[in-house]
Amino acid sequence: MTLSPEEIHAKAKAAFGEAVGELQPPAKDAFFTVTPAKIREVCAFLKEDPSLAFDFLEDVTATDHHPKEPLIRLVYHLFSYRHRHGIVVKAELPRDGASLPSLDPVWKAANWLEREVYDLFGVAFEGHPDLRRIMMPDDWVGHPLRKDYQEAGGYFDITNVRDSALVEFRRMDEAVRAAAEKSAATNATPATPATAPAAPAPAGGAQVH
Amino acid sequence: MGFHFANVLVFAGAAIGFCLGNLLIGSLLRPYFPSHEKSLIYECGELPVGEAWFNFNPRFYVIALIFVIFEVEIALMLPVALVYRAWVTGKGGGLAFAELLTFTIILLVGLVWAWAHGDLEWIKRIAPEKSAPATPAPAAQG
Amino acid sequence: MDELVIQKLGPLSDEEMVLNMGPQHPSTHGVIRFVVKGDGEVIKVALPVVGYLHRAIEKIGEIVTFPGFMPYTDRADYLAAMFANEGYALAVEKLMGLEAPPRAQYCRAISCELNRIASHLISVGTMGQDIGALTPFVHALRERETLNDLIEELCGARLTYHYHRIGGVAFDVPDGWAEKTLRFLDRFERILDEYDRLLTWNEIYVKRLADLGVIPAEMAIDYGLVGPNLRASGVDWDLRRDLPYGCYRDFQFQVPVGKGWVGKVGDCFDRYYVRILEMRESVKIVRQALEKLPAGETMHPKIPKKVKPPAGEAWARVESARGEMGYYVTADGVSEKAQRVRIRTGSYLAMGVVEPLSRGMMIADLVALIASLDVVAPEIDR
Amino acid sequence: MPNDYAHDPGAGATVLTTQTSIVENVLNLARKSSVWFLLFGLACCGIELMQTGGPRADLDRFGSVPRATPRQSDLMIVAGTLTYKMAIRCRLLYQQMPEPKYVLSMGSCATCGGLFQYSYSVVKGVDKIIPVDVYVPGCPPRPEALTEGFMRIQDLMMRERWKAKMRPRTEKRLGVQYQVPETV
Amino acid sequence: MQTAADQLIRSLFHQDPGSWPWTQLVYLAFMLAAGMIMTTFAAVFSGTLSWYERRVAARMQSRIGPNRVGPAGFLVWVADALKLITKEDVIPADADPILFRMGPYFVVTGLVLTFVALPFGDRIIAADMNLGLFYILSITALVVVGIIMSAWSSNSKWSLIGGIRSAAQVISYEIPAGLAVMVPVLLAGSLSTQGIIRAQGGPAGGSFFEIGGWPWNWFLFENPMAFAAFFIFFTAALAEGNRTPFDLPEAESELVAGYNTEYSGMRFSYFFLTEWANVWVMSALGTLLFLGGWQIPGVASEAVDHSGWLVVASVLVFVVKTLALVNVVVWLRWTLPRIRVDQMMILCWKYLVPVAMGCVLLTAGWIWGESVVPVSVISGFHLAFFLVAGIVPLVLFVRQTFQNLRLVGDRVDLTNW
Repeated sequence: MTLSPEEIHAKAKAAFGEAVGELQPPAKDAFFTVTPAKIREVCAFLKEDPSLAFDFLEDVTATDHHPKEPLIRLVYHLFSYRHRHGIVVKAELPRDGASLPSLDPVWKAANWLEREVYDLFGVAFEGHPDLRRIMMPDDWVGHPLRKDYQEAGGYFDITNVRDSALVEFRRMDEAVRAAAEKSAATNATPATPATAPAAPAPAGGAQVH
Repeated sequence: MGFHFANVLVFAGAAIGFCLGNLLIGSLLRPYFPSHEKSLIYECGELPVGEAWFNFNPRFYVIALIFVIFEVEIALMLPVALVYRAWVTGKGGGLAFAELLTFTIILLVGLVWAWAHGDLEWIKRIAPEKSAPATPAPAAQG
Repeated sequence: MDELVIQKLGPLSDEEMVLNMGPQHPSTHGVIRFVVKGDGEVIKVALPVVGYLHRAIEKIGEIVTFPGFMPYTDRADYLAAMFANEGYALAVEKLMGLEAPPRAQYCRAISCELNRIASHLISVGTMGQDIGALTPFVHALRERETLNDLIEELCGARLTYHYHRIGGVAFDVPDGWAEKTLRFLDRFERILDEYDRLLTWNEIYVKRLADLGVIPAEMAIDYGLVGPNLRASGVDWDLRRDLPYGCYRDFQFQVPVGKGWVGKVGDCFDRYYVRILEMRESVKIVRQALEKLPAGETMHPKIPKKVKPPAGEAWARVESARGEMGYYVTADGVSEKAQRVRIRTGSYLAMGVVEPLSRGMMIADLVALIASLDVVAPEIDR
Repeated sequence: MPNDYAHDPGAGATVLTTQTSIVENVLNLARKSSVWFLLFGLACCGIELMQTGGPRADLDRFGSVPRATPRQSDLMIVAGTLTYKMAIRCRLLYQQMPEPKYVLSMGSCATCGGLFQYSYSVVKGVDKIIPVDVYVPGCPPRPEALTEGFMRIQDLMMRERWKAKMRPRTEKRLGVQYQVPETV
Repeated sequence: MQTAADQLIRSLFHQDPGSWPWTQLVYLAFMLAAGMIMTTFAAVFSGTLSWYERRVAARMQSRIGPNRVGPAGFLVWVADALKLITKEDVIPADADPILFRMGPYFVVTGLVLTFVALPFGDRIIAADMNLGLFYILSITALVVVGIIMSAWSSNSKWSLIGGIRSAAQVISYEIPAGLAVMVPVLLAGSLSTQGIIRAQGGPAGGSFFEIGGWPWNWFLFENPMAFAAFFIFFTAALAEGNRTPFDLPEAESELVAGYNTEYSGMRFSYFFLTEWANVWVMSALGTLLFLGGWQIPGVASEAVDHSGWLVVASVLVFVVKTLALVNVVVWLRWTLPRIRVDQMMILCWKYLVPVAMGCVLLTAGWIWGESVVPVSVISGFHLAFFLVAGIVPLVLFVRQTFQNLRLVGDRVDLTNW
């Protein structure tokens, strides 16, 4: 039987009391907040209780609220195929040293979803079987989806700077001229300097229009 | 006879000459810019982990042994096959057929034995690795 | 570089080897890498390594404006860009509290279903190619060309459509387009029959795929599989029918569910054949939609130049070609930019199922398994 | 000065000329008519690359077939967005290709980062890591555009001196050594 | 060829080849010429076939295929060869340098050596060995040795897996191939390739429809066991030639490029050459063993021996039959999926080997039985069996083809070829 968010929240509240916060905006995607330390118990209850039966963990993600409040909110979207109802569960964590229990024992889907949150937000999941970076290379510094993430200047010897094409082309012309002058000086033949700068490798960088 | 098998040698020479000649012509024409990265083993853009020269699984040897047995059988049966029609027309048909039959049946029994013994199974499905006891799955309610 | 994955494989015995399959490999479907620990051809375990196409689309969602993010959703799933468009449009519309006009919804459904056919064509074609049949793939490309022409006439692009906009669709259906589409659909149904004759019921093909990579229904749900992969496991669930969005409640169509046609329910063949059947259903839907196409506007009249939804967060999902695609968009009501855009994709979680399934498979089986899951790299990495 | 090949036309090719001898013509013609490209689709452009090999555009007409291993490829079509994580692999693949080799940068992402140039994980153009011969713009380029770019590669092949191919390739980084094309 | 050389010595130098001291030199020159012709033939044929296969595949896939170089793109293989010659030759540092270089030589040598005993027509054969078939069966193993050598020496895991697959596949399919070959040997009572072809010519002195290479004289329609043996042989030959559906050693979608992953330039082209020329070898073997070889319908083989024009005709007949089989091989390659390695082994050991053994035994029994039945009954049976096993499937096939075309709503379109 499909339950409304209010009924779902009431059941969770009855089972866990203080650990489960109030139901917020009752109109749109309704969510309630759970104490981070209790998240696994609450979620296991939501999955196991036959009238709730949230068998499908749709999504785990996080939001960073950096300049306004020093919080990272974990967002769990749950759904029940059996009863066709959904709920959003949130957990608030401090930005520094964010950590909470992993949901991997409850839903296997949490494994990869939590790895992504760990990689991009730097939230540690206790009891996660395989907590490695997933999107970024292992030696990447920082967690890119945090609001205060500062890009490094590149990766190994690859810069992340690209000059304007005009600047580069001007530099190329300079180089062509310099090379022509150099070859004119060494060869001292009158034929080369006049023709050399004329064609800066026309087919070489040919763009297709 | 000598002519026939001299042919084999000469053909082999021609084949090797063909390969060598093309490579020699190529060596005059082709560029050669060695570099460290170029001489690395290709593995889909990754650096290979370990060598490819590891121990083969013993099942290869079993297949090879079965092969040898049957190949020898073919080698022994071909001369019989060659003269079989002559035997039959020479009124020795029944005997020749019986000989062929006996020989093959012995081998068939061998094949059946290898079959029953499971040696013909190319890949014996390996059992999934048991999860290490050091990390027991916590609260596996799902 | 990332060596942690090699460490995770643990020590190797004499007969074992570590094999990198990907990121450049003909059958990993984009830049995905599998680190295979195997004994000869038999795989002990295959660990997927992803992220080679992580283009930071979610971060860009926080940098650009709401309508400005729409082209990026195209790139989040280039094979089924219409669904990515639609999901984002639905999420922002939900935030703004409005709904696209009926004609726009029909245009959305038509374009999405055509796109589903195009996407599934690539899926079944590459499946054939990975099994070694090279011709069906090119036949799929041939049909896709016609389909691309149709979609191009509709929205001006072949691959990255940017057709669905917040509040409607960009262009109305051009004149004479419906007839062309119907002609194509007639031909396409016959081509699907030929597909069955050429590939589906080929003895070798069936033997290669039957009972391979079986995903039971509980496992599929537990691992968060969606779409055709979920339905192939016998779970009768389709957002279009069960939680209809847009105009889908106006159409009559079946939801194909894996029946174990040649083996167990949820094997690779089921995942393949469910897609073939879904293409047939899509043909039906497009026919009905073209028939019922209502008159009216294709864009909501109240969409402002600067989209600035009220504060809040919305979760919208569509039944994409790769299953449920969810968008989680939050707005603070002040800025024209989203605070957070999250794309929940089917391929990402489908990759999670490879590791448990790969144990005891052979390399050729792994190739078939990946193909049957129909993963596409940008949907995994975003 | 950035240590890369950006905006360096001809960086991938050796010295070009407008005059070739008959033997060079034959060799160049052969090379042009048998361009085997590395099967290497990175992102969206990879699909258009497949379509280009498909029935309508059909790269096989030019005698061009995909090869799965870099050892047998002449042309690397970098089709799609190159991330930092992939860039290292891409460079290794390029380095493992035997000479003579060519690179076609397909799509805006491969050319300069394109739509994704403000993202933290995308290389701003494949010419930051390997020299590129032909850039094909588009997001993604249509098969017709790719075919055109492919024919530009063929033009480039027709204008090569065999001797220049035999010489070890110089480090052609802009401003360090840029060779003037030999003109008539 | 020896007789031709002897004749030349007699007519040109007016010497007796038995006693003339330079005979051996003339022989050597002849052999060398034959060797070079055969090597060139292998190279040219494989090139042509590569072009042909690309064109056919393109038509099957609604494409055009190579059409830029030469007429209808025919010279594309020359371009490929020239390009590969001028391509850099990479030898990985971790590879075994000697074996890595030797592999291609073995492969090409193994291929060219099969041409020693492979006929092209009546008396058009390098050396008509009395052990010809046995020789061909054994010498093809050199190709496998070369493949394993190059696979192992590459030190690449993709190559190695390809090599292992190749080894397992080729040695396994050697057994059914050998057993299937035994059926024509039993029927012909000869191991010489020419002898086997001559045995498929109908009774000497018969009427027009009894002598020569009529289909009902072929070993294919000799008896049901021979019919089965042909398909066993063809399957095994496909496997030994690494052709689809048995192209596991170089399965592109699984093993990148299989055993030749690390090879570039000219060395790679040798594998390329061998693979395609092997198609000729397997098709020619199928032709000579089961399809009547060069026998011209209605002409006794003795008549062919005495006429130059008939020899040319016999070559044509042989080539046409072989190319028909080549066509089938190409057609299979672009239609069928690839089977898996364990299925490949199961197919070989559990199906083909026992059936082939049964074929051999039953054929032996059949021959025994034939010796007691009147000749007219036998030839009548041949005709009837030809109708049942040859004509009926052909008619069904054509019908099915047209039915499929009608279902798709397409037409046969041979324009723009």
